[in-house]
Amino acid sequence: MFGFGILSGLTFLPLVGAAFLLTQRGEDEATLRNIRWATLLTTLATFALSLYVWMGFDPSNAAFQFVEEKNWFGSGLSYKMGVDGFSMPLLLLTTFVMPFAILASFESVTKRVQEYMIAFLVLETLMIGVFCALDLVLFYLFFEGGLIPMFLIIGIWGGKRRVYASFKFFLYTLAGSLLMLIAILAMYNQAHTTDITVLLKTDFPKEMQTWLWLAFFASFAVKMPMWPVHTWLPDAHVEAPTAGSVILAAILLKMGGYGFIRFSLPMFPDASVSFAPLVYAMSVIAIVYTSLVALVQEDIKKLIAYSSVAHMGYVTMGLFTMNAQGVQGAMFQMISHGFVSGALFLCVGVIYDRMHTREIAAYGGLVNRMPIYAFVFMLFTMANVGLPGTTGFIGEFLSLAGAFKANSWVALFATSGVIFSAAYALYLYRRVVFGALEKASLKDMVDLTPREIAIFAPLVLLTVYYGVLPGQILASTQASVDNLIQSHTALLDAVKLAAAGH
Amino acid sequence: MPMLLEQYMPLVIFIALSAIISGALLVAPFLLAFKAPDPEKLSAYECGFNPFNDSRMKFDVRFYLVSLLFIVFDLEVAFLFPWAVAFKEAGAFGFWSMMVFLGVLTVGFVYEWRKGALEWD
Amino acid sequence: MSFLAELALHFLPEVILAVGVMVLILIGAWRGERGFSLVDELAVGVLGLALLAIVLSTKGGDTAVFDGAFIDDAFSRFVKALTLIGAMASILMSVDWLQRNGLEKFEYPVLVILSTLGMMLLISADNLIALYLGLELMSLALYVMAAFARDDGRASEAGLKYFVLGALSSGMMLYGSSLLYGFSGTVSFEGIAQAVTNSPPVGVIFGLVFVLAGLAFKMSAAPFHMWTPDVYEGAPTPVTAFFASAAKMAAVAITVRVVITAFPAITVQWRQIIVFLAIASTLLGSFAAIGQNNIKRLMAYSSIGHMGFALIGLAAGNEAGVKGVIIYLAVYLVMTLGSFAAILAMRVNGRNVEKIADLAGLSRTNGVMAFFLAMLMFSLAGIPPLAGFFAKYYVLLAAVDAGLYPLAVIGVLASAVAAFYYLRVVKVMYFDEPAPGFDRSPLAIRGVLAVSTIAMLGFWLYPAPLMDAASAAAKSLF
Amino acid sequence: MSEAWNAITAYLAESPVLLAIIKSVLIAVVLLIYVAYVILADRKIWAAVQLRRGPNVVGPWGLLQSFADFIKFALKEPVIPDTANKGVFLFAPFIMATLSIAAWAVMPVADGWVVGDINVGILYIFALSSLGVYGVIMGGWASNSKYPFLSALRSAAQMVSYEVSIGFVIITVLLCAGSLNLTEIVRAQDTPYGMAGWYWLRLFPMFIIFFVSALAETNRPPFDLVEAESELVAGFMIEYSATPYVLFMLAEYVAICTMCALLTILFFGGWLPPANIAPFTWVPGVIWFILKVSFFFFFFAMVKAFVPRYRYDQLMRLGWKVFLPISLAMVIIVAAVLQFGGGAVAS
Amino acid sequence: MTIGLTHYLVVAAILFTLGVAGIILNRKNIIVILMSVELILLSVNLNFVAFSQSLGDLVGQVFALFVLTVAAAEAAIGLAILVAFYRNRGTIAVEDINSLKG
Repeated sequence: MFGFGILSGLTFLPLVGAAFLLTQRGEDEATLRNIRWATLLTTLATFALSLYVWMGFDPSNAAFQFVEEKNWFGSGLSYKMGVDGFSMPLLLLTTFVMPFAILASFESVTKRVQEYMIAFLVLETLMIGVFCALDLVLFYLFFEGGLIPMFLIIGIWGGKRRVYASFKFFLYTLAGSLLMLIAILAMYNQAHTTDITVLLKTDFPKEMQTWLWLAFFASFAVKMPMWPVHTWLPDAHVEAPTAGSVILAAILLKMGGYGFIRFSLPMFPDASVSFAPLVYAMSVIAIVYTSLVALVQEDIKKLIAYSSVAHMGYVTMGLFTMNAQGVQGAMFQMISHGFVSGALFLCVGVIYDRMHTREIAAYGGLVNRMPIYAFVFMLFTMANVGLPGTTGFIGEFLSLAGAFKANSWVALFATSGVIFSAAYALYLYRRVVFGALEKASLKDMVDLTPREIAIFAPLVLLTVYYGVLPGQILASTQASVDNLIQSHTALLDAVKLAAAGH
Repeated sequence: MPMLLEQYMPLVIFIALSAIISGALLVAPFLLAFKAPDPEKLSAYECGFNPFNDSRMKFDVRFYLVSLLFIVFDLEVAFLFPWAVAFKEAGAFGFWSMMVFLGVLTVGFVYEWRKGALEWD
Repeated sequence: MSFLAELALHFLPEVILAVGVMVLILIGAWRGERGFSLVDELAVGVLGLALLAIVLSTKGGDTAVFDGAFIDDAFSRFVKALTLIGAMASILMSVDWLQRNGLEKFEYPVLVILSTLGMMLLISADNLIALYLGLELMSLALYVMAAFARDDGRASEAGLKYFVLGALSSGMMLYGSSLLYGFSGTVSFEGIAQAVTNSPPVGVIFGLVFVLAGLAFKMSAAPFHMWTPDVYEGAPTPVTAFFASAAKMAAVAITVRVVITAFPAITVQWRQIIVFLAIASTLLGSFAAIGQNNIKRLMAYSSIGHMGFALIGLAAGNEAGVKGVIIYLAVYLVMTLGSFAAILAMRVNGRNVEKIADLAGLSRTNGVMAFFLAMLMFSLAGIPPLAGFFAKYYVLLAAVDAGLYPLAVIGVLASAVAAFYYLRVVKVMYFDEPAPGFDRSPLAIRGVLAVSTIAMLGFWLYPAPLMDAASAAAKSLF
Repeated sequence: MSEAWNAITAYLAESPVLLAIIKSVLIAVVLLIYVAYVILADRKIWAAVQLRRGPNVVGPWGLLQSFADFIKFALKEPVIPDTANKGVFLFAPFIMATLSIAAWAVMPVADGWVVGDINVGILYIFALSSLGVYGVIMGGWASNSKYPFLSALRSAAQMVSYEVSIGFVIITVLLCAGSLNLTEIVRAQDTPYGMAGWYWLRLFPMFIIFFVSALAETNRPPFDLVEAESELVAGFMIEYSATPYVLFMLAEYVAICTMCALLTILFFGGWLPPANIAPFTWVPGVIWFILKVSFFFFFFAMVKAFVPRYRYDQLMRLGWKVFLPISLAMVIIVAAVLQFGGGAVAS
Repeated sequence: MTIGLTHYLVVAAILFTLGVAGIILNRKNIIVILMSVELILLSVNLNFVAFSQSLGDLVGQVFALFVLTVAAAEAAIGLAILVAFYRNRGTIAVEDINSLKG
């Protein structure tokens, strides 16, 4: 239709659903049900379409696939979409997590349902767009545009300090991204295009790379989030509604990692090499420091939020090792974290819906009343820790392996992070689930409803499945990673050669 | 410029002369006349009463209006002067330009008239 | 006859406005107080006719008429079209407001047209005399409009303030003009461009500084902005809308024309001034607005910031920069009109309110309006994919192209700060507990709000016509 | 004798300053003496109309009356009210008298007989007469008394109102004459038709308007609202006495003379004889000039004697709603006739 | 002593400065501000006429004429606004222009 490809269809499909929601009027129960189901169906349809895309995707090809291009703003700016091994898994993750997020809000969100659902659908469009965009400005458009619905989601449906959290979220990310905008403009001036495929082949002068890298870093590091600009994340997570936290943890954070792997590493290789120590340092601090911080949290969500920061530390560390294991591991860790942290937030959501508190101290002994819940929660806690047999293990292991190759000190400190994470995760689990069921308020807790089981079942399955058989994911990213590493090594060799020649 | 100044020099002299005449007249009684001031004599005239209030009082806003109208019309006249002098040289273009100008002026005048700006009571 | 033909071709929009306004005055004078709605409707018609005349003449090249005092080029046509749209929208929006506040005088549309005529002359001015006359025709009408609510103390104070500072700025601009004339021997921009080489006499530099200072006043760039918040707040809201929309177009356009066409040789010198103005404006626009409670004042500071952004594009001094400025103006116009439509719609129980707090919980009392206004705020903040982002994108692109990295960085950081107060408006509307709902606003206001918001939201869908027109307009200046 | 004369003229030609001084003194002295008799004539004419005899004691037929009055005033005590603003109070009559006398610097009393033959003579006079308003306002304000203040306002409003029509009238004359120089304006009226070629006939409505406006501009009856005894006692100069008062009166009468002279120059051919035939051409131009001025002054005086005083609203109405539209229309008509009527009417 | 262009320019510059200072420093009366504005415009006119004469170019004088006209219109409007302000506030002191504040 109009010469647009399937990726455009995928991207804007949620918007069609949103447009349908706009036509719904009224606050009665039937309308609300319509709205909920329509949203769910839209996200499911999107997921189905993305599966269809995946089937057509050739994992052995490192080039961009399903490319479509349209003249858009005249010179320089064009509408260009496409996916490769880096974006495809993240794209799938997005479409996969969305239905859970929607399903999770079926009962927990009761006010302004229509607007809520529209915001989520718009957000989905923007997130898919981020992973599909092959034009820098287009990417920026989707990347930044996501702020608007997320701001509203946190601000309207969030907790007590939602206003503070939403502002902090918005302004932190905005300030970072604006510097990236300047860098994009500078790149346009250098290359006279914002086409990512062309920019990937453009050699930017070394001096310039440094600045460009820093500017991009400012944006992605905030988004990621890396220590010390992570402070918005706990606030945003804590205050956001469950589904918001899920999306935030599962997908929005990945945009930062995706940005690093899509732009920083291949486009500014020299700068990436010279800044790698900085990234290592920040990653290690993130892993160790935020794990320690997580240990003393009183709020379940906040604890998980800090653990996200720590896990993202593995991702950045893995990416900047610039070897196959590291990058693969980082990619896998992102996917895994998408499942695991999303699921953990859903777990929190389950008990929050029942108790309306996230204080760890308010719980205890849940296992007595909610055995299924206890099992699910345990599984994801283990995955979060990185227990073998879950996805978490694969990701952490690979990135640590890569780190050992690159810098063993880094790996050493990062490994200690694994221990800390086990500590805080198990400590949390023990306090919430085990122990005697003493608190009177917990007496009437009911176990997971069928709807909730429906939500968790696929997640449990996938976490275990990919934890045991990670090949499918690794294969799909393999070609792209190899391509990246190859060009990187070639470039580094050339640099070394030139240095030797002098 | 010097020529110009020369042309205006007689004017300066004449103005100076008239200033001297007026000045001389002005100071004459201060030098010549017998003075015997007293409070009654020096009070402002108010039909024999002492003034009730300050004489710099509010006055009718229409005086303002007249002065505003004057400024506007006087300026139009200032535009007409050069045109009138150069009327023969300006030709048809000059004529029509000024007719447009006067047309606009007339519209403004009609507006003022209709709005009652020219009524005194 | 050839003169008349030339006039008809290139001066037609202005003639339409001039003749139209004369007729309207007479109609109004004859019908008295009852003539308001008739004159108002006719005024929109006259502006529309002029807009039509411009749109139909877009194919023409650059032609100077009146001995080079007036130039008709793509640039002027583009900005004039914007100005006319702004004027039309602000008249449309004003009807209801004026009637409710007992200001239904036919002079209002007449003044709008007169001022618009001044703006159009200003935009097309190609020498200093035409510049001055256009500027004054515009400003004189604006002074009166600011004080249009005669019985409102705040309005007359706003008018007085605007007048005093406006007169001062005209004086400064004139003084600069006189120096430029004296040291270059001509008043025409082309003549000045020829006379001024890259090592100009100090008199020219002085003149340039004074002229730019005067123009900065008119477009309310810091540090010549001090009138803006007070006048925006005090003046009747429809008037403020007109100030913020149409008047800015003309002021920025003439600034662009002056520096680009008259001083190409000393770009380095004037760039310093423009850069200073841009930095000061963006920073001031961002920081000073944070503490505001009155939405009109907020918009005033916002406009200062936006003018700073437009100047960032001008500072580049190249074609891309001018294109950026033009796009910025177009987008800014629509955003401003939309925002003021929303402000005009802020009426509780027949009483106008203008505190930000009055918007509280609007999303629940009037979801559509809240959504529109929120989108406008995001657009003003420059969040993609709304049009405000593209406006910023193009000026920043030009600035980066010209190597003005520090300026671009300051600009974006300021806009991040500015985002805070735009967000605050959204926050009040969406997160706070509802205040009393607004009365139903008239169709014109809802229409302007809806059209402008949809234009901002959907800008990225089909930007090509605007881009092409802006490119052509920018090209015509070089 | 003629040698000495030649020597003097040669010397004067080389010293323009001295020449200008001599000319200025001459004009000023003649003007002042003329004004003295104009005042006397004014009183005499008024008296005659009212079947009185007027001043007839000082000198034969009262001819020295004005001088006697002047000496009396000069010896009077100058009273300055306590509450007045003294500087401005004294400055007002001074500036008024100075300005009104100064207007005569460009007045050509005969061909070439002029102190300063500048090319914008009419503008100069126009400017000075506009400045006269300042004297009125300052005098009225500085007195710090209600009557002067009110009458100063009235007077100022009246003067500016009529100045507008005067301006338009002058424009029509300029259209015909094509110069701002008063001498040139007179020369432009020098046609073979004599008196019939002067502008009063061609621009008759404007001539009338100018005459009436001149009455109003100089606060003469019937437009002497300022001094309306029944309302404002004596106008803005109530608080004045001695020579400050004299200066106001002097300024007023000099202004009247100026107006008469302007009427003469603009509409009545200045120094030109009424017909270009023998007996008339023998008489020197300056005599014609003085005669014409006196003729117009006679009208001024007669109007004062005959016409009842206008009400203030009538006065403003006449100026704004009658004279202004007529003169505006006349400007257009005259221009159109000159443009399309070709040379036939113009010259 | 011959009076040249520089003298005119200096006088104009002084007048201009006085005018600006009058506006900025004046703390008493708005009428004074209006007068200062006129002073500025006069200085500009002086500049124009002086330049026009020294360049032998009439355009400057034309400009001066326009300035005069506009100055008059400006004064008229300024006075009108001032009157409106006075009617509302009963004062024309500069320090009383203070009802609008951020």
